[in-house]
Amino acid sequence: MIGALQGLGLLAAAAGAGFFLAGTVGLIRFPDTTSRLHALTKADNLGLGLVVLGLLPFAGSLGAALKLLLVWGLVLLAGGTVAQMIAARVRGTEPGA
Amino acid sequence: MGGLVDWLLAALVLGAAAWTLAAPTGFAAVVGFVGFGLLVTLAWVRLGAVDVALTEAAIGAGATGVILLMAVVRLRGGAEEVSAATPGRAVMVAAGLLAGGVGLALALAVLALPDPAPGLAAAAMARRGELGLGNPVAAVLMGYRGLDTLLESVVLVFAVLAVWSMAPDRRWGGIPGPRFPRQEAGPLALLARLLLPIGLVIGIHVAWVGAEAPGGKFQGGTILAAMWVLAWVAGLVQPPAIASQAVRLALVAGPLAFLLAGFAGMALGEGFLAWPPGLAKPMILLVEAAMTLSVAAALALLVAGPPERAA
Amino acid sequence: MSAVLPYSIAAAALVALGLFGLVVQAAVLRKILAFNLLGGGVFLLFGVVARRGAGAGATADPVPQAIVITGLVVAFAATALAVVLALRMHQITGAATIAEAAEDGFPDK
Amino acid sequence: MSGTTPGGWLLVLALALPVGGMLLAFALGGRTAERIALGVLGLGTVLAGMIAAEVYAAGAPLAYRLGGWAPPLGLRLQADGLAAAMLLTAALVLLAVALFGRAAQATPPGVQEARAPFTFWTFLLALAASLAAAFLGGDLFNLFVALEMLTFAALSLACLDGRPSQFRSELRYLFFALIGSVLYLLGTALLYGAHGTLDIALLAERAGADLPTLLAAALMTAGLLAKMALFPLHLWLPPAHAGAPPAASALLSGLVVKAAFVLLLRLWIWVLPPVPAGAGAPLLAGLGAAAILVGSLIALRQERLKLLVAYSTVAQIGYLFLMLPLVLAGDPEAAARAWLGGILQAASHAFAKAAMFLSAGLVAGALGHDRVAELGGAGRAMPMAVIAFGLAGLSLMGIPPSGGFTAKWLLLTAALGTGQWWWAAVILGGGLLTGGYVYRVLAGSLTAPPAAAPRPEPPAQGPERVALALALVSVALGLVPLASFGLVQIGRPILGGAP
Amino acid sequence: MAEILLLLAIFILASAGIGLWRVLRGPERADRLMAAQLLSTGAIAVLLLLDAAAPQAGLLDTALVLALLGAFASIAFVLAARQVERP
Repeated sequence: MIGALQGLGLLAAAAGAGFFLAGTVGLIRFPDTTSRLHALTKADNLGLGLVVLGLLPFAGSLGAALKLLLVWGLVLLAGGTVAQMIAARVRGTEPGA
Repeated sequence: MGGLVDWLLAALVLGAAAWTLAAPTGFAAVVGFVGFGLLVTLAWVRLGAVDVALTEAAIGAGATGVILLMAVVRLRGGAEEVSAATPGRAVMVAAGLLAGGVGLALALAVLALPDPAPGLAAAAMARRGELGLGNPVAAVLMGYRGLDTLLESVVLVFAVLAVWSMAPDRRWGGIPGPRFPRQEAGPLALLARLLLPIGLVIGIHVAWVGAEAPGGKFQGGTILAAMWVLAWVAGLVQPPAIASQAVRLALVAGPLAFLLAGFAGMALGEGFLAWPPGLAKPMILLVEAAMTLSVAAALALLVAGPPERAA
Repeated sequence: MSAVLPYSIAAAALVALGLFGLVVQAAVLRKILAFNLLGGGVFLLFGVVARRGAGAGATADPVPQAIVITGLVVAFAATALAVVLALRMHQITGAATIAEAAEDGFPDK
Repeated sequence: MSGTTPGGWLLVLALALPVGGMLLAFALGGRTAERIALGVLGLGTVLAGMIAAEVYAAGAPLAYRLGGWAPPLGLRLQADGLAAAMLLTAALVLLAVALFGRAAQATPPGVQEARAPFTFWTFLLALAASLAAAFLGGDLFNLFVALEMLTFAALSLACLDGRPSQFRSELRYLFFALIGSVLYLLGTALLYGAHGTLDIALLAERAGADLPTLLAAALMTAGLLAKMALFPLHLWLPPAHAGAPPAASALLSGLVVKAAFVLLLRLWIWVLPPVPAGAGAPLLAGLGAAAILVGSLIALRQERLKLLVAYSTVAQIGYLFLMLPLVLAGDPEAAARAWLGGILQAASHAFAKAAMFLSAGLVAGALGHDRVAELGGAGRAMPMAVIAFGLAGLSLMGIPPSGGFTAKWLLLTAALGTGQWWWAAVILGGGLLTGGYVYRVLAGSLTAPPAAAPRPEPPAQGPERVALALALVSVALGLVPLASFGLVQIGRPILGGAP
Repeated sequence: MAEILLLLAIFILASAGIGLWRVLRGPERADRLMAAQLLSTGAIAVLLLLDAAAPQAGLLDTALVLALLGAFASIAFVLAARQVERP
């Protein structure tokens, strides 16, 4: 017996997984570091975001739901800032591997 | 379905390990190792060992990764030396045969382990109540095998002093590690300031829940250490001079509290490292708090390294 | 219980990979990494043992779990020390490997 | 059997005292560390003596059940004859080295705390704690933690001089030690998986000749051999031991390798069933024999005194392994002789080698170099140090009366008694080679100094006396009537009735 | 339902694994850092899905720790590298 909310949640989580795949395809297909970075940011922010949203109806308690959101927030925050950082380094004088 | 997860995960773990060995540069190898740590964390969850998963996430992937990443940017060059010292084909083949043989024997031995497996799960679960602890792993660490934990916390003090003792004589008593400029503006400075309080709360939370749920002093202490390192590299704090009395006390507080609690058990007639009934839980929590402090201090100082500057 | 087979194989293979790397890799940093892979294999083997011993309401035998936690902390301390030694050696001599140790270091006082 | 015995609290103190002392020394720092170390090591010697006396009087091992938890769930400390004898040996050598270090490792005046002295005194206590844990531990994983403590303590002591050239050999040392630890840990994982316990006494009851147990034993043995630097894994030892300051070298060569040896005995004599152990023992003894011959031959060719002494350690470690096939041969009388011989070898080598490193350090310090070919005049300038070196050399050679002689004689007669004459031949050959390198040093030091050489600075009397005292103990062990060594047999499993 | 969640976990793990291989190949350091980032996010998603499929104490905390330390490790590395690489 799956509630309507949980059904929607599953759909959202599946969409999130789709974003992960899209990110991966981007990583494989894109020719240069900067565009690969874009692909990755999508996967990070949207993929995980949709998974978190989708799982909210499954959270057993308010605390668990808050933890889910906190996880997303941390990944968003860190991912976004670090991506900027990397982009700056790529444009700048990064000596390579 | 569950089986598929496990096979996929095991394959990825091995893939990341192989990459770590074969990577073209030291940096690529370290990144491979961090990925390895993340995958192993998932493996621990699948093996039903969430306590270990937390530890692996904090120490294996987190702290070890950071130490190695910081090392790899400081270790440069040496390509010719490395290729000159790399053994020839004969040694490679011999090493491969030896390692492969050990691996094969190990796999066979694991398959030959008795079924049902002998173990202490039932005993450990049954008696944790005597310690007032819900988490059986905490009961093992603080109760049944308390001496291991006590000695391990002492090992951390050894390790810190060992790292310090690698410094040049004239730097003794000074400040560990390089100096990082204070980050006033920019996204990193903002992020560091934002992350710090969140991390502190999470670290204390993880240490605190350890009595009942997965977590504990080592995991929580590692997170706190990571937050200190973050503040350090963002230029918000300076490492303390190693001559500082406060640092020394923070490092020994945990093991010393554990030792004293052990003697308290002896004085109360229960025996060394025994927790007196009724007082077990509060005493354990007290010792755990001191241990969290010491673990955090030790790990942070291990990352910071030997003293490099005058105080 | 069926879950342990993939991890048993992975643990054994990790031990083999780590040993191989320790012998074959020349750079100190790579040796440190190989040591950590080897350690990872050993810990994973404890994980398999713990899982096999699950029961009485525990998803895995807590005793090997506690052993691994202790072991992880010790391995981290060892890694930190090895890294510091490697950095100091690099700083002073510029060396990145530990080849040829034998009789090179006994200057007159 | 695994409950707490009367006098068990002594074991707790023997471990907790150096642990607590180390923590306090670390926290308080500077000269206080030195004072704490001297006090704790003195007390530790008294405690070790009390434990030995208690074990001897009771005729049975002491045990302490930690936290009141019974094995297999809990841990226990235990002191049988082996542990008591090694604990006493370690306590005496540690105390002697501490007294020696008062001059060499004093905090310089005008400084609150200096790197080398502070590290030395703190790790002296750390080493005492690690050795106590390794000798008294009754659980294989607890012993792993002890091994790791030992690694950190030994490595830092070896690095004490902080000379740039040291880091490479210390890194090698660290890698060998770490690989050894990991292999040992791998074995404990298999043993736990197979038997559900890591308690040595319980494993002794449960372990059979099954694949996991045998592979575990093989891996753990390999790990311990790497830590003991048994031939052909010996290459890391000489540069690491010879590069340390004399006080540290004495501890590394005299004591640290013995801790791994005690673990090896626990594994082979206690845990492993007699049949597979008996089958594997000749292999180990063969490596030991190779170590004796190769180590001695290389020592003969060394040009540096400290390296010569370090290679002598490689050789003397080999003797320890000769006891295994003799103890496991199935002849109870020969087993008892070989057991005593092996432990006596471990103890007398600890005293003799510590004496040798200390006196070699004094000689090198006074002459300003340690080239074996240019030792002329050393005998005149510091007779006590040279006599100490010579007496220790007698013990290592196995010349009567000395502890080394008794040890080697016991091993020799056990070898002949069990029909394994080839080990006897190795013992004799090793003695001759040892004589060769000790003679080189003594003959060199007793010649007149070259006319142009600067007059060597005579060292302070105190350190010289310490070296001499250690050498005398090593010799005096040979004067003690054999019957009074009954202590070391207490708690040894009797393997005579092997199926 | 638990099966669907597990399936999603496998899906994400597999795609992160494939992506990992691509980025680890480089050629830039930035590519490799992205690899770690990608795997970290994937691992977090897998942990969340596993917890939803079969709730287990501590799983969410583990995900939280990964998210926190992932952020920490990236920043710490960039800052440390900046410091060391300055001439």
